[in-house]
Amino acid sequence: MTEAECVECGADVTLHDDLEVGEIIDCGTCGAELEVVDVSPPVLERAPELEEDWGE
Amino acid sequence: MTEAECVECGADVTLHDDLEVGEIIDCGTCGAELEVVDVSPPVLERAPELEEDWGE
Amino acid sequence: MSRFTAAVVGGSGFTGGELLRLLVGHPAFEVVQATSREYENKTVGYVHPNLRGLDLRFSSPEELESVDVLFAATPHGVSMQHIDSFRDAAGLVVDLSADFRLPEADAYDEWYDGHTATEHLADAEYALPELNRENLAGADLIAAGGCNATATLLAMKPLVDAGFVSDGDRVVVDVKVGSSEGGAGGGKASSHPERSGVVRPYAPTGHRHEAELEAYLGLSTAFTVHAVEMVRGASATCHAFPGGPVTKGDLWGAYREAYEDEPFVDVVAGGGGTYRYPEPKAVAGTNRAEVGFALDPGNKRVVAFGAIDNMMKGSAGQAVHAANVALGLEETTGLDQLGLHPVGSP
Amino acid sequence: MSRFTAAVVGGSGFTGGELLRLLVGHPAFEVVQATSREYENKTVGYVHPNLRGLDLRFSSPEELESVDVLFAATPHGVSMQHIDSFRDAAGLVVDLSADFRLPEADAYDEWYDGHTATEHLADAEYALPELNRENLAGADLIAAGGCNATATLLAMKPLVDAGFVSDGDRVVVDVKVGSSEGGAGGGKASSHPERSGVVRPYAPTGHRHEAELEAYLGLSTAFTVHAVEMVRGASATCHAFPGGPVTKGDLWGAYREAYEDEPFVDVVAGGGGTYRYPEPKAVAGTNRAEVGFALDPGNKRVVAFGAIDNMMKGSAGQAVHAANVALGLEETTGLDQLGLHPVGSP
Amino acid sequence: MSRFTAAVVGGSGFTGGELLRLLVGHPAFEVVQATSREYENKTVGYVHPNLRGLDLRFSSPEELESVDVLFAATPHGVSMQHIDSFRDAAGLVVDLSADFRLPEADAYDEWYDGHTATEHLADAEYALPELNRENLAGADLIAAGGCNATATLLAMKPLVDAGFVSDGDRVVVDVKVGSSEGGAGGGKASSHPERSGVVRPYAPTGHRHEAELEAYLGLSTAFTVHAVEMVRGASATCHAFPGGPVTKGDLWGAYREAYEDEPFVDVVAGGGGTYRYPEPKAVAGTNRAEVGFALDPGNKRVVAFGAIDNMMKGSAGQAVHAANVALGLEETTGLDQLGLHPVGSP
Amino acid sequence: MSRFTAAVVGGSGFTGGELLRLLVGHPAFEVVQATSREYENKTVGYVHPNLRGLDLRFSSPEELESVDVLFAATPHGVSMQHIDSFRDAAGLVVDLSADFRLPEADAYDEWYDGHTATEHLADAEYALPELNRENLAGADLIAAGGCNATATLLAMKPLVDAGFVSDGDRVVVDVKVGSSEGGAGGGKASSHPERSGVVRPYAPTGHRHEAELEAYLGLSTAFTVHAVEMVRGASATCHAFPGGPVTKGDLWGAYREAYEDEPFVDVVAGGGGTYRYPEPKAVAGTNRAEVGFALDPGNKRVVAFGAIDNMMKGSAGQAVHAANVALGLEETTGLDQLGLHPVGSP
Ligand SMILES: NC(=O)c1ccc[n+]([C@@H]2O[C@H](COP(=O)([O-])OP(=O)(O)OC[C@H]3O[C@@H](n4cnc5c(N)ncnc54)[C@H](OP(=O)(O)O)[C@@H]3O)[C@@H](O)[C@H]2O)c1
Ligand SMILES: NC(=O)c1ccc[n+]([C@@H]2O[C@H](COP(=O)([O-])OP(=O)(O)OC[C@H]3O[C@@H](n4cnc5c(N)ncnc54)[C@H](OP(=O)(O)O)[C@@H]3O)[C@@H](O)[C@H]2O)c1
Ligand SMILES: NC(=O)c1ccc[n+]([C@@H]2O[C@H](COP(=O)([O-])OP(=O)(O)OC[C@H]3O[C@@H](n4cnc5c(N)ncnc54)[C@H](OP(=O)(O)O)[C@@H]3O)[C@@H](O)[C@H]2O)c1
Ligand SMILES: NC(=O)c1ccc[n+]([C@@H]2O[C@H](COP(=O)([O-])OP(=O)(O)OC[C@H]3O[C@@H](n4cnc5c(N)ncnc54)[C@H](OP(=O)(O)O)[C@@H]3O)[C@@H](O)[C@H]2O)c1
Ligand SMILES: [Zn+2]
Ligand SMILES: [Zn+2]
Repeated sequence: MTEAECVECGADVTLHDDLEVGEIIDCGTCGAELEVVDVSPPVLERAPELEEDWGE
Repeated sequence: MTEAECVECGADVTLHDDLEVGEIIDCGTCGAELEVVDVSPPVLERAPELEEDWGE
Repeated sequence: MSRFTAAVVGGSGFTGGELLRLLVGHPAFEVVQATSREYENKTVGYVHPNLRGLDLRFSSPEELESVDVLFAATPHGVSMQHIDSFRDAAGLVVDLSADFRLPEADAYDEWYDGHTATEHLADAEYALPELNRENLAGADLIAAGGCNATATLLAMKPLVDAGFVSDGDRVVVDVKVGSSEGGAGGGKASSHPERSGVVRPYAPTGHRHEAELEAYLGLSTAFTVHAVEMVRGASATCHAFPGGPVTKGDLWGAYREAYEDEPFVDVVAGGGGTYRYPEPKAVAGTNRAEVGFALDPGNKRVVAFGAIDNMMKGSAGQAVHAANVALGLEETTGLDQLGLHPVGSP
Repeated sequence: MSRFTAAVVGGSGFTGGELLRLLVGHPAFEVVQATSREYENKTVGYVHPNLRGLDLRFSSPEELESVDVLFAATPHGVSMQHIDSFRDAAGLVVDLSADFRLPEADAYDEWYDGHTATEHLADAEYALPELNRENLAGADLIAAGGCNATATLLAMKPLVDAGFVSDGDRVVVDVKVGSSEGGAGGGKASSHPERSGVVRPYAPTGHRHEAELEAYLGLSTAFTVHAVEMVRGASATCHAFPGGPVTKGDLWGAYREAYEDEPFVDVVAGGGGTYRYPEPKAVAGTNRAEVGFALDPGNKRVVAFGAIDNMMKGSAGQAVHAANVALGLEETTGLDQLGLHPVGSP
Repeated sequence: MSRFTAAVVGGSGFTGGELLRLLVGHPAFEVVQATSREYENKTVGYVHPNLRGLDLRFSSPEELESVDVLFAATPHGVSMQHIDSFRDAAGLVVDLSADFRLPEADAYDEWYDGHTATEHLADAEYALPELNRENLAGADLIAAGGCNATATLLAMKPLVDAGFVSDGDRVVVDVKVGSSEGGAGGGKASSHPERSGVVRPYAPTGHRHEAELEAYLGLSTAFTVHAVEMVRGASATCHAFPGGPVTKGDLWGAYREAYEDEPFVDVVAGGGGTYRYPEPKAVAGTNRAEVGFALDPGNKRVVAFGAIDNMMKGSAGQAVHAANVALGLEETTGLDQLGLHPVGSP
Repeated sequence: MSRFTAAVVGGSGFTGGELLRLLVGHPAFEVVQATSREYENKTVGYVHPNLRGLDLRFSSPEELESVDVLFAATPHGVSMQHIDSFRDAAGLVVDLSADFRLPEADAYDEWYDGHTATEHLADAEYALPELNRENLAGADLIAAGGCNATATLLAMKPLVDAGFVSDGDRVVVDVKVGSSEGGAGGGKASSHPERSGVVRPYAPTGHRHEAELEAYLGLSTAFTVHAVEMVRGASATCHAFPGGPVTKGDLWGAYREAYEDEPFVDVVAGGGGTYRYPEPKAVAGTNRAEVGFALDPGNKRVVAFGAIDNMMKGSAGQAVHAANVALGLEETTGLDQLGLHPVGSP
């Protein structure tokens, strides 16, 4: 298992072994959705957010 | 029918004929509860409030 | 009374259904079309059980009838795209979306995803008669306000008009809304088990309705919107800090000044009984607004409240009200629904 | 249109408030009095926030005005006691309590605490026009039905009329009702924390409305009433076991026969969409009833449904409807409110 | 205490979440896997906010870990399809779906869409210990009951055991359920605005749980299920008509006989206070059942009530209870949650 | 583990019931007395249906047993009056009312109706361990915080500790609470029909909990409290305007610093999925708090959120937590309840 730093809150995020580019995982601390943009070494970015659409 | 001024919001309050000292009426405009403290001429005062008791 | 034909584009949605309810009971309107792509050819009552009695079927928005008034109750962006055909089909277009709410094209770049029909912006009038009555008569493009913006505008207008709050001042607006604000298409977070009983900060910051407050009251607001357990209703609590001293009498004066002649606004500010301040459930199903205030001398704060039905005064009711004004009808025509008491969580 | 003066005794209660809402919006009525002992001299809007606009104060029931129609919305036993003064004050008395609902004095001994004004029983007409229209014209004492009884009567009447269910048959009636049925005076069990979210068998057996079913449909029913989470609404699910074979077509025939000319009854029985069977929330705030059925061939069962707003079709609306008939007005006058969609738990 | 490893297939669903909640707090279990296709690699807390503290991510159901106990909380049909791999992965499989609930393959043809793994049916034990405790010890395939069936079985069992109701008798079962029964995937009718405040006959006739009543109590039932306003809870009101005379004492005897040694069943039948009969909100979040009865001598009827949390005693709690029995653990281990008072609409 | 005897004065009330629920499941406590004047000699289960299993009857508060810990859950003013006999009866008194919450007698004159037992004030420790852990060990008089204050204190503490908000700054606190806050004795405004579905400004200004914020964080707050539709839950939205620039990283740092070792506090601030910010329903029934924040750069605002169960973390849970600390027990003992998912409006 490897780790990477969450870009949102700075916590360590444990990564599973067969990590693939494009996968989305959530940070266990802040819950941010993170996209894997590179695997060796692992690099995470904030994934584009999918907001609930509230019309009003 | 006589009228008196609401001490809370300044609106005119229509008073019924057989007004008695101690009666409580509400202002038709602001809803304040007003106590009749004199009848001729009529004088109104804000009645002591009965709050819902929220313990917390 | 003169009679007008009307069409509702987006008639299967929530505010579209409200438009239909209002127009069906309106003595001056005759509904000739309600569109839906998903429910084409189904009866209106299939979707809206309260309109089972109505003998009308949904038709495609691709084939618009020619009418006196076209109401559009479609998601943001749709009216922009179809505004030419809407205006071809009808002399008066009343749009419930945000597409023509803001006066400046720039504002759409800042708050929305830009604007693709900017040439119509100058024609558009903001629907809220309490703010813009004088410009509605004879208008031919009307934009109904946002529901949270409407609750806030009505709550704050007297304070701005009376000069108690002014330009530089920052007002905190804490809004509570019902689930119908999300429209009929709701996703997972809108499912009953997940959405029930929440106090959920769904728009903690950056709410688009700040733009309407800026545009129509010149007010800087810091908005936070919470989803709470109700279907209908928007309630704005506005925390304002006037520069100088203000009394209860001043406040009563300001609110009376603003609303004593308004047919749809009640001032509710601390009387007796159970209902002492504005509450959305008291106005659910109606075009009424309750506004009010409380004075907090210790904090030099005025708390202003506005409570409406988001789909009525906050959208479809406001739209019909504005159309009444635009067409020269008595303002309250077709809008005399009374609220219910008691009522649960409407 | 002829105009009538009206008084509401018990105007501060729940159904009294509904009467006021209806009469205020009714073109043929003028409300001249609303009584309350507790709120004497307070404005009607103090108690009923939806009627803030009304310029009327509660007065004492001791001093009744002389009016054309007196509506009484008082607890059981009160009308009995005051019926002479009520009838002195008004040519037409419409009572919402159970005091004049049953035709026979004996029934009051069996189901209630006896009757103290039995001499008026013969004058009283049961208010539900769908059952008793022909006797209402010109009546001068009218008794509005019980809300659970009304929902059940409307659901079952077509089955009885068509002969699918008859005398000896035992029908199980499982009712679900909202909290407004308990009236404004609720005790501890009606407090919000205790009453919220319940499915509470509050009248598991021996419900008094069985007497109305017996009296007006000749039907033996085994009633169980549950309090559920809503404020307005009564929904009756009637499990009937016809002696012989019945088809869906037969059932549609029976319900259509019973209700196709009725202005306030919709038959809703298994169509498409979300609202396939009667639901109280679709009729909340209105005088409408939804009735329907489902066929269970495996169990040789017909399930009949009736959904109403307990305070409207189940009480105040029914009362005004009956008064319209009695006074020779168009039946639907003042009763054209439409339900809301979407709506939460009204 | 011996410890067992556990996996939850369908861990992102509603009952899967309940299984996780129970197993995480269970001293004899260690959760090593929770599957979800949609949320693969996301933390369990992403879906279940009450389990934020849990350090576990969803993994694919394609790659099952080898465990002592595999719990499956998947929609009908899934377990049937994967039963071989489930049983390969674990010595004990506990399935929450209907796939192994009925003893006979024929019944699946009648009530469901047939069965594709009939060779396992003979191995399956029905999970409800109150009915089937003696066969659970050492079982290696367990099928948790249906939630409506469970509420009904518990309510009726004492009447059947005591001989008050028997074979030929037709019992009317009128059920009220919360929205979590529909699972996490809900569609339009489950959206908050449409689902709120309903009394909606969602399964008016022909409910599949009739099959379980037939299979495990030998009872013919005429089921009708209503969706009502709550998220958790199933409440069954059973209207039974015993052949001969029955007294309250007889009924107390029957219920006490059935349940006095049962750790999870309380008999609640007409005492004092606010909570006199079984109510689902009193048991929400727990594995408890409240059962009770009322006697209606006039109608020769017994009304039997059963109230449970559909996801707990009606599913995940029952599953863990059965696993405890099967594994030789103290029955109540990990299942000692108490209900809440007051509580709204849980 | 050492064991302690406990008494609950006010055991028939809402927070008294919660204390009983917690103590009954707590391995270190044995409940020997629960008082109620109204329900003297009735079983605890008569009032609290979730505690039907408990073999204990209410007794009079006039005859207190001698115990290790006495918990008082009585209305304001009662503990003040009886504090001498409470302290005679028990070595440790934990009071849930406001009577010993504020350090200075003066504050009682300002915010309450004065204080009649000021000699005990110096002994009292504020119960919230996140603020006052170091002073609780060995305390013999503990005062549980106000529920709205607790939600706010937990939300704001990290901002104060990190220096983002300081003394002179005015923070707007907009609170939403459930009906259980009013206690079991509720009047008319708390009846189900009137209280359902509200967004009701019940304490628009001048809320007494401002005093606790001042006392324990040195913070000036402008409080407004709204009753909303739920039974359990308090949610504080705090609008703060830091003097200088703050980043999301700064905020995460501050909250992590404050709470990473706290067993009962989760930071929830804008992740993915449905539950992105603190929500009271996720912690209902538990001693957990969710806190979080959102950054509004445009308005130079930080919105801080705190969500708790008013009767648990906001009262009875906090009390037991503090007692654990005072008695040297593991802090989480008896407080490991998990929240429910999904759950409606608990
Ligand atoms: N809900 C509120 O409280 C509220 C308050 C204020 C303002 N508004 C505004 O009112 C508008 C409607 O909101 P709503 O809540 O009623 O939404 P909704 O329930 O989702 O309904 C949207 C309607 O638009 C139709 N529609 C969607 N896309 C379309 C397209 N491309 N062309 C034609 N018709 C289309 C839909 O029907 P088909 O897809 O079947 O065609 C449906 O009838 C939105 O702009 C919203 O911002 C809503
Ligand atoms: N609620 C329903 O859904 C429903 C449905 C069908 C039928 N009903 C029937 O309608 C009647 C009223 O029910 P409700 O729910 O409206 O009751 P409610 O809310 O309790 O109101 C009762 C009203 O009667 C007045 N009142 C009480 N005792 C009186 C007396 N001795 N003399 C004069 N006035 C008196 C009360 O005002 P003061 O005490 O201030 O004078 C109040 O205005 C009942 O008979 C009920 O059975 C109700
Ligand atoms: N809800 C209740 O009250 C209740 C009561 C009694 C019994 N039950 C039974 O319990 C079972 C689960 O119900 P629920 O309400 O928890 O359903 P749910 O919320 O819809 O959850 C279904 C779960 O199954 C997974 N899943 C779906 N299709 C799958 C497949 N083909 N292979 C593997 N996993 C699959 C889903 O996750 P992914 O799609 O992400 O893999 C999800 O985790 C059902 O059989 C139901 O009848 C439910
Ligand atoms: N509810 C909340 O969410 C909450 C949150 C934080 C703090 N609190 C505080 O906790 C305390 C209790 O609140 P609650 O909501 O649980 O109140 P409650 O439900 O009204 O209960 C009050 C209890 O006190 C007893 N009691 C009343 N007067 C008494 C007296 N003079 N002597 C002895 N016992 C008396 C009552 O029983 P009998 O009358 O039968 O004796 C009852 O058991 C209050 O101080 C409140 O401010 C409550
Ligand atoms: Zn993170
Ligand atoms: Zn006034």
